[in-house]
Amino acid sequence: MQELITRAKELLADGTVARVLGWKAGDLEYNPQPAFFTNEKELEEFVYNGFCGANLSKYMIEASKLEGKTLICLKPCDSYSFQQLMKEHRIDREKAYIIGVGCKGKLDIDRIKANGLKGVTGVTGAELTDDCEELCVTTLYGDKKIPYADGMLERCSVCKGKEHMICDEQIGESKDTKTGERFAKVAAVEEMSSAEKFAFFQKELSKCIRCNACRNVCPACSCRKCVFDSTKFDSAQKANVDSFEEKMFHIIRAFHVAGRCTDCGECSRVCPQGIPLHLFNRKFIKDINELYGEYQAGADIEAKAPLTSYVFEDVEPSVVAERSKS
Amino acid sequence: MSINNNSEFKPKIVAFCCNWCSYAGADLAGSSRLTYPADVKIIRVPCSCRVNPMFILRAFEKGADGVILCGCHPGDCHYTSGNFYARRRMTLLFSMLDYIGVENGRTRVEWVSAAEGVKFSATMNSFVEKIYSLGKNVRLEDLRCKN
Amino acid sequence: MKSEKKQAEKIKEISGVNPLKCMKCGKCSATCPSFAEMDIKPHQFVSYVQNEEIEELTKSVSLWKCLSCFACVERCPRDVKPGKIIDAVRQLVEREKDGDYLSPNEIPELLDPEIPQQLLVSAFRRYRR
Amino acid sequence: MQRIGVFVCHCGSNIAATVDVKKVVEMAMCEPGVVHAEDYPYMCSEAGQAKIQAAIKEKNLGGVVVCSCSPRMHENTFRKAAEKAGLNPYMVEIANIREHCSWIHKNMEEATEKAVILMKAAVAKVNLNTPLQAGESRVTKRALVIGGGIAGIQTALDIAEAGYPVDIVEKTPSIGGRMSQLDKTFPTLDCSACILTPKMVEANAHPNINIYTYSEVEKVSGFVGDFTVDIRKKARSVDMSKCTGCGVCQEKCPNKKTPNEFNRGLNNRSAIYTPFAQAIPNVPVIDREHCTKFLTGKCGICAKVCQAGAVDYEQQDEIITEKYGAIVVATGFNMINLDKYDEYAYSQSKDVITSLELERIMNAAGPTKGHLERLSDGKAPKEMVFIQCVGSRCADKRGKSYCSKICCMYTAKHAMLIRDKYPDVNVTVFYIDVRTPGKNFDEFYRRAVEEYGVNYIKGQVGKVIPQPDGKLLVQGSDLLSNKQILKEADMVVLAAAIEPEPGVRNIATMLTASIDTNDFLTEAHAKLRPVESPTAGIFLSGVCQGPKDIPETVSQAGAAAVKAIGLLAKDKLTTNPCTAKADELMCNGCSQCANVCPYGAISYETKLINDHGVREDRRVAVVNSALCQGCGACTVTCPSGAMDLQGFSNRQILAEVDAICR
Repeated sequence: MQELITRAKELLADGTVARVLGWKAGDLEYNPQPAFFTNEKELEEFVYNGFCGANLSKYMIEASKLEGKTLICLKPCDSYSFQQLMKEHRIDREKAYIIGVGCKGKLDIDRIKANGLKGVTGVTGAELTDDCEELCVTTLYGDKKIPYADGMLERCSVCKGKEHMICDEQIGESKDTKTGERFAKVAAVEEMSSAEKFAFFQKELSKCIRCNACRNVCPACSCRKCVFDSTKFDSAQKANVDSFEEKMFHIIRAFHVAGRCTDCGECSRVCPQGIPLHLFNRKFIKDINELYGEYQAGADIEAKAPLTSYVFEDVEPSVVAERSKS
Repeated sequence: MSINNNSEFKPKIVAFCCNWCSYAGADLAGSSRLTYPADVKIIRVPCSCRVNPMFILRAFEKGADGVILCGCHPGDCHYTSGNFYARRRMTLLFSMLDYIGVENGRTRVEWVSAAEGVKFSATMNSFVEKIYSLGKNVRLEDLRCKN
Repeated sequence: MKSEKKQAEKIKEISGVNPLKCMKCGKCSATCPSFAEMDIKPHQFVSYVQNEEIEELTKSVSLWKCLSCFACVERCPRDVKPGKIIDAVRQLVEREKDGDYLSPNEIPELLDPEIPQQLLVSAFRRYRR
Repeated sequence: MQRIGVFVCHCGSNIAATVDVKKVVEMAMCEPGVVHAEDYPYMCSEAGQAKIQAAIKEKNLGGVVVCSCSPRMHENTFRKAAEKAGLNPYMVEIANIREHCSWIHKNMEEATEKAVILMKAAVAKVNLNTPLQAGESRVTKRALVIGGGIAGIQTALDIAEAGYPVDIVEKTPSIGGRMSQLDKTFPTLDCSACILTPKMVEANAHPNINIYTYSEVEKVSGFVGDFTVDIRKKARSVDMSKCTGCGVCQEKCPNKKTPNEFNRGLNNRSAIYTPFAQAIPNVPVIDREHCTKFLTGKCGICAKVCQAGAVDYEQQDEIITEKYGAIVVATGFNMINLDKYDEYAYSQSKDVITSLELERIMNAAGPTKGHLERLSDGKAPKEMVFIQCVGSRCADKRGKSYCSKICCMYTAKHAMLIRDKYPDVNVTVFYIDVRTPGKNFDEFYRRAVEEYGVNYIKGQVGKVIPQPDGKLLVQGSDLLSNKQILKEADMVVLAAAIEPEPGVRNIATMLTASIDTNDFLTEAHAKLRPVESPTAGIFLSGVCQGPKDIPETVSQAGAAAVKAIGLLAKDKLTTNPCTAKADELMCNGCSQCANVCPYGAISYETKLINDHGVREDRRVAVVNSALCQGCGACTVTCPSGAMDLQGFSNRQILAEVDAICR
């Protein structure tokens, strides 16, 4: 972390960048938040540790409009989102100085607590300089050690790899933390009967309070004005008039980001109700991979997106019924 | 109270038809007097690619029991490529609807040319039959009424 | 007369043939190896069923002259399948003979040189699946 | 909310017999916004239109809904009527209660209920309509004719005579098409070449006609009035400007083993060749697949003997890009492949031939120099059998469901010509029906029977069995005498079904012109617009639209030319105002819409946008309304809904959905 701060100070001092986009401590130790830093003094608040899951790419949209360059810290998985936004002309590459920061997996306080821990007051072992093999959790009832992997975000267990897709320089080591199969849960839902699927999603989605956190954090959901806030589809409302609408909201949100979603997992990370929203996005990614060929949004800026291209031999929509029969 | 419970199921079916092929195919079915149930109501769109998933979900939200999209055969699109995009979009959307537990028989895409009045009528007959066999769109209706 | 109508329906049902599809080209008769021995020719069978004149058909010797070679079925340009009609009439006649019905497994034991060969052939065709 | 008028048409009894029109009127009055509703027996009539116009003026209507036939029939009629009354024509919507309702439903209650719902949907839509202004686009005053047979030649000549430049693209090395392969033509027995060649020469010499032979259309973009076409001029390997057409190269070419396509493969030709003597242009082509020089690198004799120095082995394919206002398709036909009809022994015996092969045999320039002889042993036949409807009128997958139309007449012609030239040859025709509608056609067929003694037998042939002695045993039936017939023949001629030239599928795709299940191009209206494709600016000439004989083809070719001339005569076309439009305030500038636009109509500009007081430079999509054709692909790709389609806006379609599901 110190190396990162030192480098940021250097770049600010020599005028390469006008500001730094990073993280600072939040209200709780394990809840750092994205922040802009414009001088050395502000940078004292800069943090980067295992809890810095937030993907900063989306902030670059606003930063692109500001005078001068912005130093942006991107983890390997964030760099996909950054490239995808570049592809969509939403951010200006020239306005960014990218430091690819190391990542050994990011933590989720709820996952840590799920190890049977109550009254958590602090967590150590999550600094970038650490091996990130083991966490020491201090609680009101004493300290406890748990494997690092047991406290990781779901998305880190299906890590896309330790390579940055784009950066100007790299600071810190990264680690591929993949332990699970990315589409395992999607496949499990697909295996369910129609009624079971319905029950599963009804249960999950009934928790939705339409706080829009998923939409606000999503780098792909970056429309100036969301359709759900506009009069174009008579769909502007905050609270759901009827419970069909939350289904509609999440399906349409997933559809709008289909082929553009990099599977960064921010939606699930920020959902206050713990809805596994990534299951929608991943379903589309899985279908796209199976039906139209492997595609990773943000990996290749030149690649044709699956929903804005086609081949004559594409499968017919009836494939849906055929697959669910088999 | 329960008198209406025995009333016959009258499905609401929305058919989006592209102006150049399927709408003309439906016209041909009409001028050839090829019948299909009156439950089907057609909405004219310029091309199958004009159909936004929002329209389909909105139909279900408002109580439709089935939604069918008809366009030109792949390769014959009046706008060259519209139906290719529609094909990918609808495949993904239908897959998603199936994934969240909406019976996949309630959505369908068929390619009907301007010369295929017979196919149009046959398609509508078979789709309506399917909707009758699935019955009322209870899953979505349950949600609608819950408030 | 009414029963003939019923019989015609039955023949259509058994054979799966729609006689209205016939365009009266006569290719069935042209192709028939037993043509000479038949009193009612294959193409006429279609017309008889269409006109519901089943009585004459049931008495026709053609029923027992048809080899069930199905050349007519194979070559019919309109997919009418006259051979299947003949087969259906034959079944109709057999069924009305107060028939005991046989399962295919019983046939080998009951084989008798007196049984018309055509009947066996058509029975085998029907039961082969 | 608009002030809306609803007009319900009885269409005589077409609608009124199944739909309670009074009930529709009554229900219309209950709809929000509807201030006027009435019914009338024929809304499309002068009087009906006058009623609409009167109501627009008297009730100050802002929107009109006509419940009538398909908008494809009368949308324009009613729009024009409304315009005359001072209403923007795009404030008119049609509820299709005839084709989509009264004609398909029998139960009055059910049909009325549906008609009311369709009316409600149209009212809901028109409530959200906005006045639109049609734009204008330029017309390129040049026509393209695809196919250089009699249909293409005639169309090109007619367009050229009207003063417009025309290009003909022909796939083979010469224009002339199928007609050039025919010997004589019915019903007057003119020599085909004698009447075709002058037309070919005229087309070649016409200052307004430019002919691309040995060329194919490769790419088509644009739209009515402004098509851009890429034409691939295949390498001829002979310089057209130098060749004198002396023919020495063909004589000297040592490789003469290539099947001669013009003679249906009945004899061979050289690798450098002109298809036939009267070919236009009279410039040979090197068939690179069969030329020794191209296959092995050794030879080069043609270049050595060519005194003009025209042979050029290095010649490359050339792509010519040209703009056209109208395109006429005249791609013609071919005979079906007879492999699946093995009962007629076509592949087993050289003496079982198709009618087109007989044309070549009868022709003086053909493989037998015009002598009727068996191809197996060169002997003169004594017994000839003609079999009709081979592959035509077939319900099974082997053949075609349609009647090929020309076979009855050409078979009568063949029979007559043979009996005339070789009175000792017996001719038997096995037929299912003899179809001879046409001027002097039945008389022609009767002459074949009565004057020339051709033996017509009603009954299809079941089988042709080649005999060891070379004879052909024909097994047929005579349905009238109820006999099976076994006939020994020396030659059997099959009237094989005709089918559209296989390349037409590809061309139709490029032109976005629709084709039917048999690959014939679909006309815009089966009765009233038979030479136009539903795709604007595309016209149909000849057999590509359906089976036709020569007189019909020529008259349709003229009709297609007139339609094309009618288009080319206009300086400007009014364009469809239902184009896409981006809301600058909402546009993300993400480029997704441009990626799906088939017309390249969307570009991006950086504009100073005032978004509720925030002024900033933004990259926003801009639609070129002259290029946009209004498909709406962009509207669905746009995640924010910034892109919308005028006339079919998101809110309009949702309003229809809501009305239907209400």
